[in-house]
Amino acid sequence: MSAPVTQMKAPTRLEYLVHAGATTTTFLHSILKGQLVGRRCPVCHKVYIPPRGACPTCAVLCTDEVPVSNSGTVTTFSIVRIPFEGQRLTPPYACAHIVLDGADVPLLHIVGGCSVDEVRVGMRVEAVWLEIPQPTLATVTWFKPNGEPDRAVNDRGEVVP
Amino acid sequence: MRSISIAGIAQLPSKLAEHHMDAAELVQAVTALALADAGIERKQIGFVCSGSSDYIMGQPFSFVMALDGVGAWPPIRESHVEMDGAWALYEAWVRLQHGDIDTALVYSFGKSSVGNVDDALGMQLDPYYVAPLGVSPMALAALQARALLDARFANERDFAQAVMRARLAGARNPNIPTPTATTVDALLAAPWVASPLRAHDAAVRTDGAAAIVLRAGGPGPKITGFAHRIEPHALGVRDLTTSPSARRAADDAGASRIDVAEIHTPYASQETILRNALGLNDRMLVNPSGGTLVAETPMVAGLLRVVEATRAIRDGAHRALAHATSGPCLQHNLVCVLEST
Amino acid sequence: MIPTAVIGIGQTRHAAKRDDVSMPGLVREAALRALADAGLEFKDIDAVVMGKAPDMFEGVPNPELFLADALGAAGKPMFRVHTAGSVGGSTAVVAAHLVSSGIHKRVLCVAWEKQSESNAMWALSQTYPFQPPVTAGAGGYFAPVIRAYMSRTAAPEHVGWKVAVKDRLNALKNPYAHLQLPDISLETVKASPLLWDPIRYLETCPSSDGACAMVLSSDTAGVKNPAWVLGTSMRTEPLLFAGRDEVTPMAGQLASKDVCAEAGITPAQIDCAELYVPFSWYEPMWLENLGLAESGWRAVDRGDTEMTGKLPINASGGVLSSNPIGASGMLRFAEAALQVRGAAGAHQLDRARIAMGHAYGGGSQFFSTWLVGAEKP
Amino acid sequence: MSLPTDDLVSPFTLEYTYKRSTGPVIGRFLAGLRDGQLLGVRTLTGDVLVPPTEYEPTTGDAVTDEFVEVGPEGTVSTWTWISNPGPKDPVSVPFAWAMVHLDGASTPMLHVVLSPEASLKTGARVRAKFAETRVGHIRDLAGFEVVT
Repeated sequence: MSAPVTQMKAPTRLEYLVHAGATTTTFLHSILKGQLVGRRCPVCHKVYIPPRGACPTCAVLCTDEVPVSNSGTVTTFSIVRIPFEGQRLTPPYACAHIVLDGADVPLLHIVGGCSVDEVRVGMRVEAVWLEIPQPTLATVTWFKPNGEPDRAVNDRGEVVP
Repeated sequence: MRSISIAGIAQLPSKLAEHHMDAAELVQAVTALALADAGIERKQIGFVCSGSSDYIMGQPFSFVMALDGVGAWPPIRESHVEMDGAWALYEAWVRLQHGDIDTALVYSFGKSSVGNVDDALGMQLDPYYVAPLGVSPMALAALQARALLDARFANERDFAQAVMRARLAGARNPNIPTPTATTVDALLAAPWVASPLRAHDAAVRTDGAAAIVLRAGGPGPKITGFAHRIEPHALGVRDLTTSPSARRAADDAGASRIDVAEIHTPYASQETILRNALGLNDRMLVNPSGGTLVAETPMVAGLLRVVEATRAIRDGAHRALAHATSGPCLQHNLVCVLEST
Repeated sequence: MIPTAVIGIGQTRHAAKRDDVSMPGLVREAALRALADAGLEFKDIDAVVMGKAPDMFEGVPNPELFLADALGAAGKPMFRVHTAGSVGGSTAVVAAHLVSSGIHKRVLCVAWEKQSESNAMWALSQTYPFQPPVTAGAGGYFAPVIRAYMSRTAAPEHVGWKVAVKDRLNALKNPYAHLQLPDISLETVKASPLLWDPIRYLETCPSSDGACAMVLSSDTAGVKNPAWVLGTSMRTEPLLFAGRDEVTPMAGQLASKDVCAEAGITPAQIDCAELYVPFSWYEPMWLENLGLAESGWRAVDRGDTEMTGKLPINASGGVLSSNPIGASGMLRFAEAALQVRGAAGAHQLDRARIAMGHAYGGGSQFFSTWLVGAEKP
Repeated sequence: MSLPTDDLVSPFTLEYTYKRSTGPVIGRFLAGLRDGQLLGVRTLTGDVLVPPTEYEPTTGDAVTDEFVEVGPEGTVSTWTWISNPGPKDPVSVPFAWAMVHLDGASTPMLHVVLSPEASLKTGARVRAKFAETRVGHIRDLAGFEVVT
């Protein structure tokens, strides 16, 4: 008998056309203007960035726009040292939870502009923008240390005021 | 079995494209409407279950972000099916049989405007022998339609008449895109796309969301029977002219003495098969909403049939049947029977 | 509620690539073993429930449709659950409810993943337009949370290494386990590369092909050692919200409280548990989260969670030794049932009268749990 | 709140080549196609399933390990004409999809028929046509042609 068949290739390709939706479009338009604008929940008053269509704990629409600062505090982080399929950066790099001043939830982003060994909880960082902003959160290429003294972070990942 | 009632219903208007609202916003809006209809607060809900599809939305874990619209805090008892919301309703109904929880919120959402629904559904097919051929769900429905013609169970005029009925009824439905007025002869004059089916024999695909609140006891239409059955996926072993799974589901759900039926027909030709299998006749009102031929939101269409059946009972019907289907050529069928209280 | 028991359990051999079987072949391997264990055939089954993680792993949407035939589901109710990584557990819970509600007498549940058909990291790192780019990978999501646990509890770093060693040594007693690492030691774990600081390579789960199946029934006539379902829970909280405690999510705490309340026991009465631990640090974290230990890391450090300890965790080798994602949760539930049935073979524990099965998914936000016991409730 | 007049829009392509392990039965059938042979598998009740599966689809019961050569001719049991093939269709000229009951098989199988529309009818006799390049794939069978 001839050689057995044990495997077959199944190429798939699906095309989508994705609309950002009103909430995200407003947010990305503000990025084009060099501003980070979150949204406040009218019930719990927490400020979300990127803005969410609905407050995840209160299930009401977040309608109030609130500009937040370019600076924030690292509340926890990880150093990515492994390459993987679909990755955009070359390891090692620091992936951090950053709570921007004026916001209540951490933004997951990269800390750059310093050695990965310098990244620490409580570190103060600021957004580094592309020269020509694009309508995407990647317009903030990463966050770099801003030289301010560290801030205290409680064990729930909240910046102590 | 514990007696479960439909305490609240809601849908967002089915649109050809809903670009402004994301999944979480759709869910927030439709669940708020259903809760208001039921007069129940979010925090009083005992169990939440939803239905959606990553391949329809083009996004893995699409149901996770949609959860923002539910307010899952403090943590909720919750589940999700990667199926039409009608099956989420079934899971919630099963959950309420336990007696420790009295209310459930069920929702589903879908957007056909994001991608190509037929391409996504084509990937559901047997991944070794059928999907690699590139056959579309409509071509499979056409094979089924031809089998109906050959068996003289229906003719092409029957298909056109199903479309006409759907459009006439749909013209009175404020929640769907207004169907184009036409005549049976005009429909029959259109060219075949996959003979003997024409473009208009396929459902009009829409974006939307639906939600239902269930409550143990209490007022509102009562679920008197709920069942579903699947058939073999392999088309070669099936008699495509009948739907034994729909018939079995209807039998299990006790579908008799029905006044109104809302049935899920992805293709006009399948109405004949489902009418036979579900025991529907001309004395009954079938698809007063216009049905799925005039507006079919993927993953929502089945749950919306239960919403429409509930409306029919609120409008005076005594017993109503809601039907959902999934898979090629009506592979999987669900029947929910409601009764006025 | 009708008393419901696990009367049949089956699983596949788990491996990085099960290139000897098709997807139908994989699910049948588990299902036929579960049926044989129960002394039943497909014709005896009333309904089938299937669970798996995202369909994009295999590129077949709604796979319950094409797999119905392979699982003898034709003519029956067939159901598909998807609750992210907790899905294997949720699938078992839904199956248990179909029996305990009186709707069906015998239900077959099956959970599976054939990750080698694609690449999980690819499927998970698809960046949808307008969403923040995924930059960290799966471990990158959990590593900051682990760091937060370590700093909150001042846990020494060798605790993670200990879990990694324990689970791999346990796996040597489990013939179905994917990883078989006889030479593992604290030194080899410590020497393995940091992937997502502080997670080291040998502290992470593998990527596996595999399936698990169970038969649940209210009819235990002639069954020698059913594992009775004492309580079930599925709890969910949002992915990201202000003030969320990701180290010990409240949904996880409630998932434990729910099952203990339903079973009428306290966590101290649990003899052993199979917890969903894809990164070694999640063992001490879940011990605390579920109320199974005051200090998770001290319990690990004392050896409490070893097979000879006072609360053995993951005697099967756990997710750290086999991880067919969609099946991983059901494997936890099934291994808990094997223990109380006294049917776990070489990894059987001495006293296992009440066992917990646990699974979680998403960003530590979806939880499913059950308690199974040797005594009829 | 400022509402933008137009939402941002972006294309998104979900593309991947899956590698499917075939297992013993599908693999055997695909190897047969590559070698220009159509195979079915015999069930415990004596039927011949084409294309073969590891199980009997209506019951889930295992099948025997007996493979049976079927065809190469068969009968169309139902069909549809595709007058305007799209990008996902296997051929770019008008063609038919059909369920073809191969001689010797108990069940019909789905494939394309590459003959003029006028020659197609339920009950038409067709003959398998194999692709010139064959790799062990369902499309190694190019389709069927009506036998006149």
